[in-house]
Amino acid sequence: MTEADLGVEIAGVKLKNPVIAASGTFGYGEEYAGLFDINSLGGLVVKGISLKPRQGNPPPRIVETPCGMLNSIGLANIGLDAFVKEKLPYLSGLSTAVIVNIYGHSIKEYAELAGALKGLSGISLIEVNISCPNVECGGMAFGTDPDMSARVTDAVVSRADLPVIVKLSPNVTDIRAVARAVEKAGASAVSLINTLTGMAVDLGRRSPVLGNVIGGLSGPAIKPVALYMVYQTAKSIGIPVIGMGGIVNYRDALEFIIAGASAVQIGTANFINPRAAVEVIEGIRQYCETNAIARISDLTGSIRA
Amino acid sequence: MTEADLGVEIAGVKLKNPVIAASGTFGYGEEYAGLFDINSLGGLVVKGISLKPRQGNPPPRIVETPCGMLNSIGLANIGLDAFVKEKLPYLSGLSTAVIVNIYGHSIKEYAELAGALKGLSGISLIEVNISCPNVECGGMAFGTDPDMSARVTDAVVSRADLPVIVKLSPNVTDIRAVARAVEKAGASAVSLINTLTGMAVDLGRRSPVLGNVIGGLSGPAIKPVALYMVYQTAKSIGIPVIGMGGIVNYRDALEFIIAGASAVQIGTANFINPRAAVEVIEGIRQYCETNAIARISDLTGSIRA
Amino acid sequence: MSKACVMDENSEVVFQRKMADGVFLMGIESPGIAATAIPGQFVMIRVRDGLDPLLRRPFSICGIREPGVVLVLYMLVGEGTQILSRILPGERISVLGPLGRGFKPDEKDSRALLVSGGIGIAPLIFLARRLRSGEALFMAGFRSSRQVIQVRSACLVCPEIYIVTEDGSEGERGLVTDILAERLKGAASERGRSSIYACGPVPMLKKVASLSKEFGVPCQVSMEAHMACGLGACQGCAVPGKRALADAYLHVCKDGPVFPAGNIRWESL
Amino acid sequence: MSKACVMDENSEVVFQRKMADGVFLMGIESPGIAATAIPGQFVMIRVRDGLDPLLRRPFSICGIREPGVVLVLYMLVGEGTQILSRILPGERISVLGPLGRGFKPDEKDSRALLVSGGIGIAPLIFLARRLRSGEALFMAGFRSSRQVIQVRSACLVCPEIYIVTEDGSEGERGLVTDILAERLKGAASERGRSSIYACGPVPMLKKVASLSKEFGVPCQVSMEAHMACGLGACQGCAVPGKRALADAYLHVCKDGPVFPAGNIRWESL
Ligand SMILES: Cc1cc2nc3c(=O)[nH]c(=O)nc-3n(C[C@H](O)[C@H](O)[C@H](O)COP(=O)(O)OP(=O)(O)OC[C@H]3O[C@@H](n4cnc5c(N)ncnc54)[C@H](O)[C@@H]3O)c2cc1C
Ligand SMILES: Cc1cc2nc3c(=O)[nH]c(=O)nc-3n(C[C@H](O)[C@H](O)[C@H](O)COP(=O)(O)OP(=O)(O)OC[C@H]3O[C@@H](n4cnc5c(N)ncnc54)[C@H](O)[C@@H]3O)c2cc1C
Ligand SMILES: Cc1cc2nc3c(=O)[nH]c(=O)nc-3n(C[C@H](O)[C@H](O)[C@H](O)COP(=O)(O)O)c2cc1C
Ligand SMILES: Cc1cc2nc3c(=O)[nH]c(=O)nc-3n(C[C@H](O)[C@H](O)[C@H](O)COP(=O)(O)O)c2cc1C
Ligand code: FES
Ligand code: FES
Repeated sequence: MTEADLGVEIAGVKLKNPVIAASGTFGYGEEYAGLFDINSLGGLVVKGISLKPRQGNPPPRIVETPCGMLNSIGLANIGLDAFVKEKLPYLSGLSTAVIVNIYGHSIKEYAELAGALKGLSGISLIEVNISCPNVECGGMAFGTDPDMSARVTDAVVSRADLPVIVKLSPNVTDIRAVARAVEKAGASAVSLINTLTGMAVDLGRRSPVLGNVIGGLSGPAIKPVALYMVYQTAKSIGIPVIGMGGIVNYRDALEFIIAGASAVQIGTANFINPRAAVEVIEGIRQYCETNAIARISDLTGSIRA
Repeated sequence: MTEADLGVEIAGVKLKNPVIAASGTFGYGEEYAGLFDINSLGGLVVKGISLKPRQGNPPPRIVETPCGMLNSIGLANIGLDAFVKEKLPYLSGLSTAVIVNIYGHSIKEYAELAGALKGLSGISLIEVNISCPNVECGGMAFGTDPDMSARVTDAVVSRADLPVIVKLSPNVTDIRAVARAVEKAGASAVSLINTLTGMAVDLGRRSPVLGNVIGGLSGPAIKPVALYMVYQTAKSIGIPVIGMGGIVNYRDALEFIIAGASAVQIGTANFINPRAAVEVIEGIRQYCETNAIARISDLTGSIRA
Repeated sequence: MSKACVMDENSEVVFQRKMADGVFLMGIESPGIAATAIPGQFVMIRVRDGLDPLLRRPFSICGIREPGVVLVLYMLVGEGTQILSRILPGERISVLGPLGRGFKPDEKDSRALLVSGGIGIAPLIFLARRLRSGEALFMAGFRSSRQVIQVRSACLVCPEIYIVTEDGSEGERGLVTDILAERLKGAASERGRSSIYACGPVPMLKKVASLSKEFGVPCQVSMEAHMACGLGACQGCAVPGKRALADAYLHVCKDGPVFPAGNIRWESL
Repeated sequence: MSKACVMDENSEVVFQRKMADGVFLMGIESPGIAATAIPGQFVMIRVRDGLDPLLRRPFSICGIREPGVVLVLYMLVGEGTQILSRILPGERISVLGPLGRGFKPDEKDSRALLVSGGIGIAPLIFLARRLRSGEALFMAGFRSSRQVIQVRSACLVCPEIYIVTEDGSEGERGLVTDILAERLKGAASERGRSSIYACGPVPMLKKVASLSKEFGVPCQVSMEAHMACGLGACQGCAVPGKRALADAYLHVCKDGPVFPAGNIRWESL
């Protein structure tokens, strides 16, 4: 029996398998380097990068919730220049697809970021975060409006020399409308879902737990919502969908693929089990072999509904 | 020390305490009668009633998810006539507030339901469900659009002889817009959140688990989202907010109250622990006494943020 | 409709015993439930405190051991039953019951035909012990010898017990429905005074129901469905049923779990 | 920046021992972590399989017992530590570590002043055992006698141990920072060659930091923050810090948990 082909192609970029570490949960890659062979991943998305360094929101920034967690990091990051100088050299030495997640306060900033990444080697794809609930302006404000989403996409696509993934917010009435808008504006793929907006209250102090009051909910708790949005979106657009939200094991990952995802991202699970992503890859490989699935891409959208 | 006053007033209706059993999780009340004294509740909301009996969606209708569950009951109910004949006699004998949850396929049906409840004794409030994700037309289609929500509210309010609570959907970009619209249209209170739309995939059969493909997510998993929406909504409108979503114990309930809820509903928790609601009441009473809170209503919206 | 009293008992697990591959018998001290339960009724067990797994698990009552111990025979399926199997005697779990409508054995039966597939044997063991009159014939099907649950000691009232395995590794080889069919064909004289009581996987129950129709033998089946409340409040446990009302679904927890086979729309399952 | 190797070990719990009211000492067989851990470093423990509670819990390493056993001294706080306390010897848990930057004892210290509040004693016990040179003075504060963790046997290297309780029910009465202040005031001669190593609640650390400034004694503090990754990847564990960079937050898991007291913006805490 021949080995299953786990390779997938997203926007012309070949990934050795459909499992990608999600932005904000995998640092700049090197944090996990000691724990497993990062090159075994299909890809990794770095923490969202902005033009200038950002210190992020006041602590506390993390609170556990039932089967999930809220974060209000606020896109703390080292900024574009430091990223290129300090992190990219390590990343460009990897043999896995490096995806740079970008975040701007304005359409202009998004475009500038895309422009600044031009010509740099070691980057495979750009992921545009228009869906972060943790920042005042920009972020989710763009992602909840199809028109604005399209304008951001257009600005990035026209400046970038790499294919562009747009990362969608689940905090909308109809995610398909946003997905269609960014597809039309030139996105090569969409990724979803970013976190659901949520909050925790400290009963003792009668105040919000998070320094920023609100935060983004991630982890297994949101999996049913994420699966539904992936399913719905995949049926509505022609570009690939990268699915995420609460994936902790290979079974979860396969559910997203069957529902319509071409690839998946692993976020919060990295915190619980730093080897989550490699175990997902191994599990998918075994599933394909047991079930005589020649190519993982054959499973994408194979749901009978 | 005097006992804390747990009484709250919603739209002129006095509840002996702020804890209400949520629609669809408490049948028509009598199902739980053997397990505790239902009259100790602040109120109970009956399963959503439609003009005609509804058989509901094909099974399976229930699937467990991490810290939550999906249901696709599809508003199965005995219909208005049978409700009035078979269930209301029992309900009108109770000394707790009975809230009738109604659901229509059209604005006309909503209005008719409100009209049909006119003059019946034993009902304290009407709760209008414009947010069920489990029915084809109507339901959530109304609840995700502020205009439509306002029109349904207006139609019900003008026919009803009882104060009207409108139950809001969380599956929207901005729940405040819907809340404001229904307030303006005459709602006396809003209740939130109904379930989040979600889905589960059966990996073995590569098909949706639920007969109806999609379902509504409830239980502790959604608590952070619900708390946030209650917090946000309470700050935006002048009418009372009834909070729910994942409450399992008195601490959860108090978090909602502190975030802005005047009362709370207990849904999924009834399944895990049929005495959940009474335990919440007892816990609130003790908390108030320990913390020298004279009236529970003083806690509503007391969050420092 | 008199309402039997349902109790939520915080019950001590008094023993756990392995009965077959991945099958355990658990004794739970629930005197309130033990006092009124009848065969075919079930309990909803909260396998642990905490929020995950969230829902209670339904299990048929497999018997009552005096004084006040409810027996549950369960098979490892997923996380809930795994957790259950790791509970040590002395620990407590929350048990809600007795729930649903049980078997209604016909007092006039000369012969009760008890037909089970796999873990479906659980409620029939209880039924076998409670049968008052007539004789019982117990046909229990399993995949293979390692799954066989020994019922001889449990079923003193059954003079005849057939163990059937699909691979023939113990008892007769084949499907339990084959044995039932043979029996019904062979003993035409008995038919009029027999009833079938069955529990097992849906394909098996379908076959049993069609045999009962073919031979005109009354049949009661115990059904399963995913449940949230177990109390008739959530409408989650629907199965396609026949009813005078517009409602084309029956609810396993309230209308069942035991139904006359003729009340189920088998073609929709 | 050489990167020490972090390991995720599926480790056997070898013992659990009650040390005070609601405080337990747990021994975990984690040879990889034991081999390289230094005082002040911590581990992230997954208290059970399953999805709830979801996140790992951070605990300071309280010591190493040869061969290969990591000691964790923990206090019952919420669900996670409750679950931890019910783990029986022989069971396994996942332990990630050693993490973070530990204490950097100054080789030239003539005297190390170890100051702890409550469960903050954990990393200082490890430090006390590993101090190479000079003398150590251990000041451990607790609320009341029932919380006192006996360190005498653990800290052979400390000729002087002060137990301080807020209600005076054991040792001296008062706050541990009062004793530290007295000490610093009294022994002016020592100051130049002493360092403070502190761990405990924020108000205590604030006071310690201000005393260290007042008396010009170098001070290292071990801080806490809610954590998700423990690896520097999520940026969740921010504390207000002083830095050359625009980033005005330090991260406890990567930049700490041990910081020079002067690097923390105490006024923002
Ligand atoms: C009336 C009734 C009586 C039953 N009696 C027995 C019995 O005596 N012995 C026994 O071993 N099993 C019995 N079952 C099946 C038993 O409820 C399931 O095997 C059990 O819930 C599986 O839980 P899990 O967490 O191990 O599996 P998982 O598959 O992880 O459970 C996930 C969810 O699906 C539900 N579920 C899974 N399988 C079933 C099923 N077959 N029926 C209903 N819900 C299911 C669970 O309750 C849970 O909500 C009965 C079911 C019903 C409805
Ligand atoms: C670097 C470091 C070292 C620590 N060393 C020790 C130690 O040696 N002994 C000890 O008893 N405790 C120590 N703690 C505190 C310990 O992590 C918490 O008491 C524990 O996480 C509480 O978990 P819980 O589930 O019982 O409580 P819950 O309050 O139910 O936990 C809810 C969430 O809050 C987090 N949390 C709660 N309290 C704290 C806290 N004080 N610090 C960080 N996160 C918290 C939990 O990790 C969890 O994510 C340390 C914390 C840090 C950051
Ligand atoms: C701590 C944390 C930080 C995150 N930071 C980012 C970010 O910088 N950019 C981004 O697009 N998404 C970010 N996300 C969202 C995740 O990439 C992912 O979309 C989300 O967590 C859902 O997946 P999960 O449930 O597997 O975690 C972050 C999530 C977490 C938990
Ligand atoms: C099985 C089930 C059936 C429900 N049916 C209704 C309904 O008929 N009408 C309605 O307004 N809400 C219905 N709901 C929503 C609940 O009333 C509640 O809004 C939701 O479950 C969130 O609260 P919870 O997390 O406490 O369950 C139903 C929920 C469940 C779980
Ligand atoms: S399980 Fe709720 S109605 Fe049957
Ligand atoms: S806990 Fe993730 S960066 Fe510190």
